[in-house]
Amino acid sequence: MGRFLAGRLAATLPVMGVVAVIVFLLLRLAPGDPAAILAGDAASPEQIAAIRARLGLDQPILTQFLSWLGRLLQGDLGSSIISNQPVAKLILERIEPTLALATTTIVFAVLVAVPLGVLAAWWHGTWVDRAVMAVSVLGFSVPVFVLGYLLIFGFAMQLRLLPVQGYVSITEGLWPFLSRLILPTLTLSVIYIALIARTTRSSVLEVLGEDYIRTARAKGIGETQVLWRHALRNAAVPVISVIGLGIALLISGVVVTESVFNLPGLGRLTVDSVLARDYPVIQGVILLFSALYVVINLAIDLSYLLFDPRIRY
Amino acid sequence: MSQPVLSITGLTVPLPYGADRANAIEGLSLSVGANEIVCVVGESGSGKSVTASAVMGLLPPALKPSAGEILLQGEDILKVAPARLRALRGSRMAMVFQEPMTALNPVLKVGEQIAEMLEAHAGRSGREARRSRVLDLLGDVHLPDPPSLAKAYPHQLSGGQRQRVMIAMALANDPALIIADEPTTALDVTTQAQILKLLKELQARRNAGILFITHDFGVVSQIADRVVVMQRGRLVEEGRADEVLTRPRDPYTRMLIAAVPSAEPPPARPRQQAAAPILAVRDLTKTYGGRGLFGGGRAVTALDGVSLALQPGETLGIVGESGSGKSTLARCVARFVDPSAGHIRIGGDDIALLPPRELRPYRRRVQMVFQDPYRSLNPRRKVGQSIIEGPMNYGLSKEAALARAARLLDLVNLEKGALDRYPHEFSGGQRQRIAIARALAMEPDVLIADEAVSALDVSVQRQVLELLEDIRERLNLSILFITHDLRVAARLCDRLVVMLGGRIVEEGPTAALFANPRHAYTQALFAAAPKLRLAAS
Amino acid sequence: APGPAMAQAKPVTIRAVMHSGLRITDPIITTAYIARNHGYMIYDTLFATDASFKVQPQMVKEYSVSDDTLIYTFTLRDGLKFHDGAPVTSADCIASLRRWGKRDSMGQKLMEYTASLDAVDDRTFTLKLKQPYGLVLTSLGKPSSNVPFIMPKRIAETPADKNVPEEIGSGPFRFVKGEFQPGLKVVYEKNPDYVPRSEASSWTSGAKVVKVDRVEWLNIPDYQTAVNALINGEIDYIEQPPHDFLPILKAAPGIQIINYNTLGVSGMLRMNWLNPPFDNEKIRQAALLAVNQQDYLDAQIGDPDYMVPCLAMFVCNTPNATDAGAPKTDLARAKQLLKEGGYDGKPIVVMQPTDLAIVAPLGPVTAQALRKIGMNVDLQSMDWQTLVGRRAKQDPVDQGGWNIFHTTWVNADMLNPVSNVGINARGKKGGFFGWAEDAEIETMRNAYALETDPGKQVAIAKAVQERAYAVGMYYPTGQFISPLAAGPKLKGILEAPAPVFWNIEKK
Amino acid sequence: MSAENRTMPSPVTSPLASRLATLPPALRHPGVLFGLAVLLIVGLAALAAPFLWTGDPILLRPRLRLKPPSSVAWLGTDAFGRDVWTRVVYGARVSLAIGFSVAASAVLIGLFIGLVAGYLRRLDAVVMRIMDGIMAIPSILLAIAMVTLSGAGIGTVIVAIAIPEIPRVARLVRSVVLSVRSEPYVEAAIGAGTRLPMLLIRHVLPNTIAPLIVQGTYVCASAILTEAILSFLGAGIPTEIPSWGNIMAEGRQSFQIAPWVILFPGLCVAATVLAVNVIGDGLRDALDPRTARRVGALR
Ligand SMILES: Nc1ncnc2c1ncn2[C@@H]1O[C@H](COP(=O)(O)OP(=O)(O)OP(=O)(O)O)[C@@H](O)[C@H]1O
Ligand SMILES: Nc1ncnc2c1ncn2[C@@H]1O[C@H](COP(=O)(O)OP(=O)(O)OP(=O)(O)O)[C@@H](O)[C@H]1O
Ligand SMILES: [Mg+2]
Ligand SMILES: [Mg+2]
Repeated sequence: MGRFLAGRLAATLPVMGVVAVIVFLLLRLAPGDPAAILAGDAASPEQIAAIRARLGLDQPILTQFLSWLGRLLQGDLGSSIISNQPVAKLILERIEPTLALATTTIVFAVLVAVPLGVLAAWWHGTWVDRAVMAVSVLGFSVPVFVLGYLLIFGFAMQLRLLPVQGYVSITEGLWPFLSRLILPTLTLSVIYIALIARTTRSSVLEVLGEDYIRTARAKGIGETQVLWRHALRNAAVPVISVIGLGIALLISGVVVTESVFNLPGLGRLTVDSVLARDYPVIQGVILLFSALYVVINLAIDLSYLLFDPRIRY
Repeated sequence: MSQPVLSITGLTVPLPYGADRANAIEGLSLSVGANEIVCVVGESGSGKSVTASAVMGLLPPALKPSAGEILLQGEDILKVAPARLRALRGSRMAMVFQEPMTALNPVLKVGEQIAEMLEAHAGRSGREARRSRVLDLLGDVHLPDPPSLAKAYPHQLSGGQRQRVMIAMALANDPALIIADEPTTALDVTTQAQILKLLKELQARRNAGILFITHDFGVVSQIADRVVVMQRGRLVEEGRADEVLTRPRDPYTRMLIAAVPSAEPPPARPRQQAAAPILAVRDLTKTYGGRGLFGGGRAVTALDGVSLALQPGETLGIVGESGSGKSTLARCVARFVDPSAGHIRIGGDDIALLPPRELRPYRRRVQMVFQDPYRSLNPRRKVGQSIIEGPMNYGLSKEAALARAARLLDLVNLEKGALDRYPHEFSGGQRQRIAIARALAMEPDVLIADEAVSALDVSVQRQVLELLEDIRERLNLSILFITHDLRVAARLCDRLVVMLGGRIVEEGPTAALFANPRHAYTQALFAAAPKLRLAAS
Repeated sequence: APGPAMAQAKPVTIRAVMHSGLRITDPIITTAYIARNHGYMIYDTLFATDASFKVQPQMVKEYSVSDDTLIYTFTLRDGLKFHDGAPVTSADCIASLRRWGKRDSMGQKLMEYTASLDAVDDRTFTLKLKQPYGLVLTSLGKPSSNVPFIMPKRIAETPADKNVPEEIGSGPFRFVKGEFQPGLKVVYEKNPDYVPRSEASSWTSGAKVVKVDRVEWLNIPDYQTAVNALINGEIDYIEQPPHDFLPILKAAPGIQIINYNTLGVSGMLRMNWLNPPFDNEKIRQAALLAVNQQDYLDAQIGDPDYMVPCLAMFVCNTPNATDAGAPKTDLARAKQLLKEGGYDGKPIVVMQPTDLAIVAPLGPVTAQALRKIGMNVDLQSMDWQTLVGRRAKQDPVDQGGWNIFHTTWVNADMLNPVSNVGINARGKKGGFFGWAEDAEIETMRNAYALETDPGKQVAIAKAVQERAYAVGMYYPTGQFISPLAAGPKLKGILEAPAPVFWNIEKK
Repeated sequence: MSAENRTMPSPVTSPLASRLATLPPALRHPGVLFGLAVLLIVGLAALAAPFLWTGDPILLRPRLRLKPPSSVAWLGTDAFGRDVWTRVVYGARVSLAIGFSVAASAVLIGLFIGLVAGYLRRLDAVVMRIMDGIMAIPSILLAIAMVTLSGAGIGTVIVAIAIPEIPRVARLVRSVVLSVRSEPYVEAAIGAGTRLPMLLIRHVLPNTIAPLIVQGTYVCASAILTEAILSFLGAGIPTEIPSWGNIMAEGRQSFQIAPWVILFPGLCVAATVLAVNVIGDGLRDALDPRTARRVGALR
C-alpha cells in the first residue's frame, strides 16, 4: 500500500514531464506572438522585436524550456506576459469558482445518475429503462452552450428564480453562492449524468446476472436490498472509473460553462490565455490540471479499496 | 412416511424458442422426505439445475413453468405471492449453489452475509444474538476460528471454506429443505470428503430433507438415500440408492454407471524402457510475484525444486492437493510461464530459461490440452482454422494441414464437417476432443493435459479417456496428465507423482502406489476417495 | 479597500460590462481601447477635445503660444493631486509626455518637431518646437489611443515598452489594486481629492464630477449572458452590446440605449502591398471597385438606424469629411483592371477573426465580392490574436504571410491624415500592417501637420484622400454607431468619444 | 436475462423471422435499426446536398439577414443572410465527416497503441505514461492550440479532436488485451507457435471489436459536439465551410431573436448523436462477449 502510493506518486513525474514538454512545444510552435499583442496596432517591427527580446522569446525553444523548468523547480511559475501578474496568484484567484462548480457538478451528477442507472438496470428492457436511456442520450446530444442559454432563458429570464451569471464566494452566504451555481451545475452535469447513468446501468446489469445475486435472492431478502446492498457495491468500480475519466471531460465542459455563466474560473483563464498566447499562464494552468488529473486518478484507484476488498495495492 | 418436505408433480418448464429441445424439464415428479437425502444425477443439460431453481422460485425470467406443482410442506411454490415466496426462501428452504467461487458476494464479509440470512427472517432480532448465532453456525461447519473468519471476505478463503460458508448460510434458519447443486465439483477429494461428512451430520441433527445434485457417483454412493436419474429433462429412473447403483434398470442409467472408472489401476502396460527420457525436469522452481517495479505484493513459491522424467510413450499422472503447484508445473514445462530456476530438457536441450524468441522450435514438440475446452478454443474461429493454425505456422501448406486435420478428426471420432463449425456448436466432450486433435496436429512428442476431463460428466469423460488411451498407443505419445480424480488417474497413468506444497512427496508406478501409499498425505488422499458399490459392468 | 466612511452606507456602485477585459493597465504601451478607457478613469489629461472638435484645457489652467508659434507655455491648475497624495508637477507632465511621445503616432510626430520640454517651475513648463507645427494642441488633446495621460514622474520613467508598475493618476477615479483581476474585473472608487473644472462637461473636456462611490468593470465574455444580466438588473451598463441584441434590449422595460459616441466606429479593409497580387496598383483598384460598402454594413450591423454609409476616410460629419476620390462599385471595370493587372488566379488569403464579432462579418463579404470579379479567395478563420501575430509578418503568403485583413477603428482616431494610420504611407519603414508606401502622401501628411490654418488643412486632407483611394491604401467598410445599453437606474450618461463614467448617477 | 432471448438464434418458422435471421445478429436489435435508419437519412441528405432544393451555402445576402422561415428560405436565414436549410444540409457533410473520421482515426490509432502496449510489456509503461500525459491535457485546450497552430480547417479540427481521444481508446484496448492474453485459447495459439502479429490479429483483435464499436460511437458523437464547442470558442471550422457546429456557434448571438438558426442544426446534431449512441448501446447489448458466451454455453 505504502509502496503503491510511493510508486504512483513517482509515476506522476513522468506524466507531468510529458505534459510539460508537449504543452511547451505546442505553444511555441503555434502562431501568434504575445509581443505583437503587447506592442499593439501601430507598433513597428523593431518595437516588437525589442519586446520579444525583453520577454526572452527570441531565445531557442530549448533554452526557453530549460529556464522555465529551472524556475519551476524553484517553485516559481513565472508571471503573465500580458498582465504581469504572477501566474500562481492568477491561478489561486481563479481556482475557487472552478473547484466549486466541479464539486457541485460531480455531487449532483452522481446523486442523479447513479439512481437513474440503477433504475434503468432494474427495469431493464421496459419503458423505464428506455426512458432513462433516451433522456440521458438526449442530454448528451445538446451542445453545452445551447443548454446553458435555454436554462438561463427559462429559469433566470422567464421565471426569475435565479441570477443569470456571476460568482459569489461561499463566504458571502450560502444562498448567494448556491443560487449562482445551480444553472451552471445543471448545464454541466447533463453530459456527466448521461455518461454515469449509462455506465451504472450496464455495470449493474452485468452484476445482476452474477451468481451471488441469485444467492442473495435465495436468502429471501427484499429486492431493494438486493439492489442496493449486493448489486450496487459490486457495480461501483466501473462507475467510479468513469467518474474519473469524466473529469477530463468536465474540465473541457467547464471552459464553455464558465463563459456562458460568467464564472471567473480556470477554464476561462485557460481560454483567455491561449487566445492571448500568454505562455507562462497556459503552462501553469496545464501543469495544475495534469497534477490534478493524476491526483484524482490516484484518489479513484484508492477508492476502489473501499468498494472492493479484493483489490490490493 | 409422513408428508414429504418437497413434492414435485408433473413439473414442465418450456425452453425459449429455438433451443435444442422444447422443454428444459418435462413432467417431472419427485419427492424428498424429512431426514432424507435424494441425489439427482444425469448428463449435463438434463435439467438438474433448472429443477433446483424452480423449487427456489429463482428461475431466470426466460424460463416459466407451464405445468405441474411444487409443494413445499404442502404449499405450492408456483402459486404463492412473491412476498410469501421471499419469506419461504432462506427460512423453510435453502440452497447451496454449485460454484462457491462466485456464489458469495465478493465485497461483503462472510459473517455479514450469513447474518443477513437471519436478519431477513426476523426470528432473531438483536444484533448480538445474530452475531453469536453466526459464530455457532461457522463452528457447526467445522470452520477454524469463527470470530476471525466471520470478518474475512470470500476471496480470503479457500474453495472448501467458501463451500462451508455457503452451507452454514443455508442452515442458518433451520430450513426443512436444503438443495445442494454440485457443491463439490471443484474440490479435491480430501476437502470433498469433509463437506459430505458435514452435510450428513447436519441433516441427521436437524431432520432436514436434502436434494443433492451431482455427477459424481462416488458421492452418490457415499450419501444418497434415494437416487433420481434425469436425461433430457425427464426422470428416467428413481429408487433407493443401493438399488439404482447396483441394479440399474434404465439403459441410460446403466450406461452412466458403466462409464464410472474403477478405482483399481489396470495391469501395467508392457513397455520397453527407453534409454533417454523425452522430457526431464530437474530442480524446477517457480516463485510468483515479489519482483516488479512497484512491488508485486506477496511472493508465492508454487514450485520448489521439482524433478521428474517422462519416458517416450509413458503417461505420467500428477495428483495432489489444490494449490500444490500442478498447473504451474504444466505451464512451466509448456513455457507459458517462465520458471524461476531449474532445468527442463526436451530431447537433449534445456529450454527452461530460453527467451521466447528461441522457444519456437520447441513449441511444436510440447502441446497442452486445457481444462476448459470451451475457453481454449477461440469462439470466433472455426474449428478447422484452429486446428490448422499450428501446422501452418510451421510451414505446412493449407491443403496438407487441412488433410491432416480431417485425418485427426477422424481419429478423435468426429465427422469431417466439424471443420466448418464453430466451437459453441459442439458439446463439452466434443470440444475436448477437438482440443486434443488440435494438439495432435502439431505431431508433438509430449502432450500435457491439465485437468482435461474434470469438467465432463462421466459418460463424456469416459469417451475422452478412451480416446487418449487409443492415441497414445497408436502414436507412441508421452503424456503428462494432471487430475484430482484418483479414479481417472488410476485408469490412465503408468506412473504417478503426488504433489503437496510445491514439492513431489511421492512417486511410483500407479498400481504400486495405490496398493501401498507411503507418504502420509498420499494415504489421506486415498482414504478420502469415496468408495463405490456399483453394478458390475 | 473602501474607507470607513463608505463602509457605513452601502456604496453606490455601477456595474459595467465593457467590450473586453482589462489586462494591460498601461494606456501608453497599448492602443487597446479598454486600456484607453481605463486611462480616462484614473488619469487626467492636459487638454481635451470637446464636442465641437475644439481642444480645451483640462489640467492646464492657462497656456500661451509665442508669436512665432514655436514656444508653448503651460500652467497647471491648482490643487491637482495624484492618488498617492503627491501634487502634480511640471516634471510629471514632461516625463509623461516624453513616454507618450515614444509610443503614439501623433506623439512621435510631435516629438519630431519638438526641440525641448522644460520645467519653468513646479506648475509651469514649456514646449519648444524646432519649426512651426499645426497639431500641438490637437495632439495633446487627442481623445483616443494613445491619449497623453499624465502620470507621476517615477512611473512615467518606466521604459516605453514595459507595463507601468503602479496604477496611479490624478483622475476622477482611483484604481482599487486589491480587487483587480486581470481580464475579469476592475474596480474604481471615487477620488475624493479630485477637483473638477467648473465648465460644463463636453466630451472629455470640462467638469468630471463623480456621482457614485464605485465603478466595477466586469468582463462577461458572452454577450447573450451580459444582455440577460442587464435585463435582470444584475448589471447596469453594457458598453457595446452587439447590434443584434438591440431589439431585445429595446423591448425590455426601462433599458436605455444611448448613442454616447456619435462619432462612431469605422471598418477598414486592408490589403498587403508587399505580396502579389496587391503589390499591383491596378489590382488594388479592382478590389476597391468590387466591394460595396452597403453589404458590409448590412452584414455587420443590420439595423439602418446605426449605420452611416460614408466613404470619407476622415469620418463623416467632421471638418475633414469629403467623398473625394471614392470608388463606385463597378464590376466590369474591376474585371478589366484585374486583367490589366495580370492577376494569375493565385488564392488571396483573407484572414477572418471568428472570435471578434464586430470584425468577423467583414471577411466573408470581401471574399464574396472578390470572387464575383473572378478572384480566387482563401478565407481563413482564426482567432484575433492569431491574426494580430500573423498580420505583422511581411513574408510571402506561402510562408505565413497574408493578403487581406479587416479591422475597426474608433473614429476619434481617424479624424485627420496624421492620426489615421491607414493613411500612413511609410511602407516597411514604420507603416501600418499592409505597408502601403507612397511618397506623395507622406509629403502631404507632413504638410498637414505643419499647416496651422484649418482651412488649408481641410484642402490637404481632401487631396490625401483622393490620392489614397487612387493608390488603394485601404477601403472604409462603413461607419456605424455602437450604442451603449444602460439599466433604468443610471442617469446622466455623457456623450464622448470614449465611455466615461463621471456625471453618471445611480438611483 | 432478456438480452439473451434477443440474441438467441431466431426460429426459422415465419418468413419475417427467417429474413431477420439472415441479418447479422447485431443488426437485429431494434435500436440499431432505428439508429442506422436515421444515419442513413442524414448521410444520404449529405451526399445529395446539391439536389435537395439547396442554394449556395456561402452566398451572403446581407440584406436578408435573420429572416424567419418562409417560402424563400425554408428554415430562415442566418446573420449573413445565408440560407439555413442549405447550410444545414451541407453542414451534414462536414459534421458527419468529422464524427466518423475522428472516430475512425482515434479508434485505429488507439487500437494499435493499445495492442502494442498491452502485449509488449517493455513498451507498456512508457507508452501508457505518454498516453496519461496526453489525457491530462484538457481536450478543448489541445484542440484550440492545434487549430491555432495549423490554421482552421476540417483536417486540423479532426486531428485536434482525435488526439485526446486516442489515449482513452488505447486504455480500453489495453485492458481488453490484458484480460484476453491469459485466455487459454491465446496460450494455445502461442503453444502452436503463432507469431506475435498474427496472434494479435487473429486472437486478440476480434475481442476488442465489440467494446471498440461502443467506444467508437461515443467518440463519434462527442466529436460532433466538440466541433460545435470549438466553433463557439472561435477555433473551429472556417465559416465558409458550414458545419452544424459553426452554424450553431455563429447563431448563438441571435439565439433569442432568431432561434431558428440554432434550432435546426441543433435538432440535426441531437438526432445524429442520438442515432449513433443508440447504435452503440444496441451493439453493446448485442455484441457483449459475455452474452455471446452465455448463449453459446447454453447450447
Ligand atoms: N437461462 C436459461 N435460458 C434458456 N435456457 C436455459 C437457461 N438455463 C438453462 N437453460 C436450458 O435448460 C436446460 C437444462 O439446464 P440445467 O442447467 O438444468 O442443466 P444441468 O442438468 O444442471 O446441467 P449441468 O450438469 O451441466 O449443470 C439446458 O438445455 C439449458 O440449455
Ligand atoms: N499467476 C499467479 N500469481 C501468483 N500466484 C499464483 C499464480 N498462479 C498460481 N499461483 C499460486 O501458486 C500456487 C500453485 O498454483 P497452481 O495453479 O499450480 O495449483 P494447482 O496445483 O494447479 O491447484 P488446483 O488443483 O487448484 O488447480 C497456488 O498457491 C496459487 O495461489
Ligand atoms: Mg447445473
Ligand atoms: Mg490447476
